[in-house]
Amino acid sequence: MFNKTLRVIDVQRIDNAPLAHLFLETLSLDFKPGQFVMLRPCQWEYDPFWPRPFSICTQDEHNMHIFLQIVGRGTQKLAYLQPGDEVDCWGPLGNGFEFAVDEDLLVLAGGMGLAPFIALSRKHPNPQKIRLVFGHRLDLDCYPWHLIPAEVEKVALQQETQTALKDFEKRLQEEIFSHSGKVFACGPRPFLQVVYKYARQAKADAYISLENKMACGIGACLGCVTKTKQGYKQTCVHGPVFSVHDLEDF
Amino acid sequence: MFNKTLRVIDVQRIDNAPLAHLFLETLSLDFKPGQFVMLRPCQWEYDPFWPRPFSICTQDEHNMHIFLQIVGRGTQKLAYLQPGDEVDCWGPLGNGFEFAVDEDLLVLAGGMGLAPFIALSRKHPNPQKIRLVFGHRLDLDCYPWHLIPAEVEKVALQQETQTALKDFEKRLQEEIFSHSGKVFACGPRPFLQVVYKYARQAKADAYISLENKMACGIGACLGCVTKTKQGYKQTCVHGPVFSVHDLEDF
Amino acid sequence: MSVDTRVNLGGLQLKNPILTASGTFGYGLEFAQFGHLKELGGIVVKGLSLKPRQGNPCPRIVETPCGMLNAIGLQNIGIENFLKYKLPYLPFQETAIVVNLYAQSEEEFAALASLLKKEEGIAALEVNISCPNVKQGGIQFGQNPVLAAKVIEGVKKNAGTKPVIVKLSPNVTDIKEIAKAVIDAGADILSLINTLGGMAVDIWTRKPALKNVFGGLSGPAIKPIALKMVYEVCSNFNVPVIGIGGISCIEDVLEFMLVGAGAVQVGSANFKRPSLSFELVHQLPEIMRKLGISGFQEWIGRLKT
Amino acid sequence: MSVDTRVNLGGLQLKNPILTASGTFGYGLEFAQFGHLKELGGIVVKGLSLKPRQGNPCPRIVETPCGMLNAIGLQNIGIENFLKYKLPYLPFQETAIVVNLYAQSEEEFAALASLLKKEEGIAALEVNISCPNVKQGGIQFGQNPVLAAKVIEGVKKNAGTKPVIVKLSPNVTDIKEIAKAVIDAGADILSLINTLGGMAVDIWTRKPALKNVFGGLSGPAIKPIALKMVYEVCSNFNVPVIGIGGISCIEDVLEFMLVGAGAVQVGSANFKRPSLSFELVHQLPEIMRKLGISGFQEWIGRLKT
Ligand SMILES: Cc1cc2nc3c(=O)[nH]c(=O)nc-3n(C[C@H](O)[C@H](O)[C@H](O)COP(=O)(O)OP(=O)(O)OC[C@H]3O[C@@H](n4cnc5c(N)ncnc54)[C@H](O)[C@@H]3O)c2cc1C
Ligand SMILES: Cc1cc2nc3c(=O)[nH]c(=O)nc-3n(C[C@H](O)[C@H](O)[C@H](O)COP(=O)(O)OP(=O)(O)OC[C@H]3O[C@@H](n4cnc5c(N)ncnc54)[C@H](O)[C@@H]3O)c2cc1C
Ligand SMILES: Cc1cc2nc3c(=O)[nH]c(=O)nc-3n(C[C@H](O)[C@H](O)[C@H](O)COP(=O)(O)O)c2cc1C
Ligand SMILES: Cc1cc2nc3c(=O)[nH]c(=O)nc-3n(C[C@H](O)[C@H](O)[C@H](O)COP(=O)(O)O)c2cc1C
Ligand code: FES
Ligand code: FES
Repeated sequence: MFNKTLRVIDVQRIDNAPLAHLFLETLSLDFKPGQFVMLRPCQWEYDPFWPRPFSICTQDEHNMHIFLQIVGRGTQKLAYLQPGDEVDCWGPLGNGFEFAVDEDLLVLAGGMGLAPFIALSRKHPNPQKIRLVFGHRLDLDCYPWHLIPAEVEKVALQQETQTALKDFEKRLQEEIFSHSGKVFACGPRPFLQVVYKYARQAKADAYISLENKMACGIGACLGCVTKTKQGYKQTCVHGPVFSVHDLEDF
Repeated sequence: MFNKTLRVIDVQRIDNAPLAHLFLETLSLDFKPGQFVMLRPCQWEYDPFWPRPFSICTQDEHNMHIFLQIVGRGTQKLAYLQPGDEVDCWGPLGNGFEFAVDEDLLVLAGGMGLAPFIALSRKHPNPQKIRLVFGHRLDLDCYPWHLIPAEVEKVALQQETQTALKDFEKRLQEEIFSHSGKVFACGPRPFLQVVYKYARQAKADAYISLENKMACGIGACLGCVTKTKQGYKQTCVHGPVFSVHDLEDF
Repeated sequence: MSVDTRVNLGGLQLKNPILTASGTFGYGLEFAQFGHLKELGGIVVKGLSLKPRQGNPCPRIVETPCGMLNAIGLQNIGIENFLKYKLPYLPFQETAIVVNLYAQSEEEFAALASLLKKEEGIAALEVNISCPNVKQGGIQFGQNPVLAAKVIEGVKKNAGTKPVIVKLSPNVTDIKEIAKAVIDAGADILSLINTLGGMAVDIWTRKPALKNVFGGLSGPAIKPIALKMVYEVCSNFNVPVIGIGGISCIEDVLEFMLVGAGAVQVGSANFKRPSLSFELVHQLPEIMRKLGISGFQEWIGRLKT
Repeated sequence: MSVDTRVNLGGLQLKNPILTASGTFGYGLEFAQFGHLKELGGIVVKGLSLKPRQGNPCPRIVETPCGMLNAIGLQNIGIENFLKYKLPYLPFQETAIVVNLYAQSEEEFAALASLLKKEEGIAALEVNISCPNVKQGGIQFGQNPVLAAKVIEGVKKNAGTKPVIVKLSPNVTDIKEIAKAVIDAGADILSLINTLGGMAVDIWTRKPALKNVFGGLSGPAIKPIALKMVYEVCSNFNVPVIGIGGISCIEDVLEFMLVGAGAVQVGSANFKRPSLSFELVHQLPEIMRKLGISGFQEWIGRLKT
């Protein structure tokens, strides 16, 4: 766990898509895929008030790479940082995805939910154990798809229409029901709700990563809780990854 | 009077001095020396809340030049704008300095108070009519002294110590008492208070430019008022330039 | 989709729900250089008293996080000067000119009302019983249901057919109590909120930032407080409400209306950007289309709880 | 110049005036990774009740201009779990651990106090009669001088020698009234302010941003309101006060003390930057030197008006 002010090394915005790659000074920290950091540019002063949580997409000796989607004020501002700007950063936070190197993984990613799985597939010693199904709205080349090792068995499916979405939902159902090992999922809430439904029906050993609003990221504010069998639990410390069987009322 | 969103063309910060030159897209507007504009970078959103008033230092077909001193949050942020950033701007505002081209002017500037006199001396058709006495704390080459036409009779006096300040105060007294035409002054409050005192004693035809806090710049909020013989008057529309004989309680 | 931006607040017809708040838009004319005044839903002018007032000593304003404090103290040119030198130049036939009234006693309030009841150029009276920056009048009325009711009864008796708007203070334990009192006293419309009591100090000079020590807090900082109070009043009483407090963008306008306001006033945000209120008017049709509404009857108070 | 950062609030000795506010610093341990807990002036832990509580449904928090709303609803592990699983790991011998108490009745408050009176690890009790986010208890006590006094009398009777801090709500017409009531009832120290009632809505979903509809506003946005209330209490009563509300930098700490607070609590700003409270402690000596003071007796309440 560290808490540092990092410099922005580079920001690459994707043309015609609300997406950006943010490269910060590296920390050479050890992290588990699915863990995240809280980021808050120093120039924000009092407004926006909160830091924002982001999965660590990749990290090497040069930089920490965050893949972000512009959805509101904060991500907009993050995507327009300049090299040299300073960002307060603390992490790695949360539990991350737990797996054994030799188990078969079905990884379901929706849009921006790809981010933690880039780390997962790159850090995995046996990437051929991973089957990745990626649903996306924008063109595939908007996403850092190429960062995923070739050994990963990967399928990308674009949904531009309501029909495509229905088809994708069916596909998710099939994938979940036909897989015997662990299932990991990350993506927008409606996507996770589909995974949640089928994974519970299939009694699959499935884990989903939640993107609740967070103020502190360290379990202190009790703002990010989700309803589990054991009551309300902070997503930032008991998650963001939860077994679908532990989650209630999702 | 215009109201526009202007792009930053360039920002030049002065090494080791809290000073910067801000160059904005030009407006080719007609303005009187001593008039000012309200500036508010779009990226400020809600915080800082108010725009900030600045004298127009110079303007040509390429850009509008603001000379600014970093004294607080707002000026700090302004001095670190990037080329291309957008700034809301309205003006020219206020009355400015009134003079006839053939009268002898004694111009007293303290520090940043030089800004409006750069416009004055450059726009004046007979700059040899101007005698400029400039008191400054930082080295002279931190200030845009070279922008003042050679014809101006100019004296720069540095004050680094309390004694130098006392001497400067005496010098101001002498200048005011020995001058027979109009006197113009702009600078920090303590400086203006000295000018005010002697100018009233000398019954000089003297005008000082006030730097009251302003929220709107257009006479609406009544926040920037100063006490005149006719009661509280908005500095932004009835000033910023006031005759010392009109001002009460300064 | 064609949209209708008109709203009707208990008889007060407005071409759109965007008014400018008292004290933040001068006498209106100051902003004529930034847009067409007649396009606004209405203009509430600076608080006016029977006689001109000088207001409080300086400094009177200070910036705070996402907002500001003011202690102007109701400096104004007096009602007669307003009627003579300002009103004739305002587009009162095309937009609602609302006069904000300040007085130190019931009698003075009543006198102001009877002075204005015949003024054709005035669409409504807004009774300011909530100014925190004056020694007498202002907030004492607004914090006391009995006094507030008396003031409003007096104004109603003398205002003829002019709609009487009562402007409430947020500096109370229960906004519903005072709302009820003034509704029972005859208020046609409520407007809220006025500023919240606040203070700022300078540690380097060890002095209050305002000469008056206390001032009123306004701006985006107070929006959540305002929204709650507007919602509480709207969901408990059947009275038209004008929402005020921190409104700075078009979404804010829609938020206040969603919780029940029939119109809004834009205040401190006019300083941030003097063309803002005009721009908000222009942005209305587009956001209505995006929200899929053709008129505000489909929106006002339609919060899903 | 050597400086002394200690302060004394009516018997409660603190090594420095910087405490962390209840609900914004967990049970303290969450922040151990960001600094040395023992360096803080004190830690006020999350509001505790007799039995564990689940709190309100989600969403519970929303960001607002320069601040936030929360409607946590006092989720907590219960007093016994705290004493068993948290307190032993806190550096209670080196810094003041203050327990923030929440209950739904006078009796429950009294029971909490008697449970804690013998706990050596506890430096003081903070009685929360100001939470706006719970159906029972909380703010009803804090908005009613009679009820508030009763609660505090009960707590005082049962708290033994532990100093009793009473945490006041800003959602009142006159903070002095409730302050007087609890001082007369025996409060040793007052802390203020708790959050201001507020609300946020989403125009796209037409729903309140908080499931609870209402929440409490905190952060820099409310600092001017807090500062005024602290000043009003300090300049009217002879009671030690802990200032709370929007404190986010070292200047803010000094501001609250200048208007009369003997200490402060840092709240929402801990989210903004989890190392902040520790950093403020480290910044104290330097700013004291800059201000030319060697101890806080030379500063507290020395506002020049
Ligand atoms: C553990 C964790 C890991 C995360 N990892 C990543 C990551 O790797 N990359 C990433 O991009 N994000 C990630 N997120 C999400 C990210 O934190 C949020 O998107 C971000 O905080 C939003 O901040 P904002 O200020 O832009 O949006 P805000 O303005 O705070 O809120 C906007 C919210 O409202 C919704 N919203 C607002 N505007 C729109 C709109 N126009 N259309 C649709 N919805 C809208 C969105 O749900 C959004 O979250 C993660 C979140 C968590 C909890
Ligand atoms: C008509 C007019 C024309 C002006 N023209 C110019 C101009 O051409 N160039 C220019 O630079 N300024 C000019 N000013 C002043 C300028 O507007 C202010 O300096 C600016 O608004 C301050 O904004 P801020 O946010 O930086 O300071 P704030 O944080 O808003 O307030 C800081 C104020 O407190 C004081 N202050 C704060 N920190 C310090 C410190 N460390 N030391 C000393 N004092 C401090 C200063 O008086 C300053 O005004 C003009 C003002 C007016 C009214
Ligand atoms: C500088 C200033 C002057 C004000 N003067 C008045 C006034 O004369 N009468 C009045 O009823 N309200 C007055 N107000 C209050 C505003 O009309 C409005 O109620 C308040 O500022 C909250 O709205 P806002 O947050 O949008 O500014 C004034 C506010 C400001 C900032
Ligand atoms: C998420 C959150 C939880 C809080 N929980 C409590 C609580 O349990 N008990 C309490 O007395 N105050 C609670 N408060 C109020 C704070 O202690 C503090 O009084 C308030 O936030 C104002 O200070 P600030 O502006 O520095 O945050 C909470 C505040 C927040 C933001
Ligand atoms: S974000 Fe604060 S508890 Fe999780
Ligand atoms: S700045 Fe608003 S009246 Fe002058």
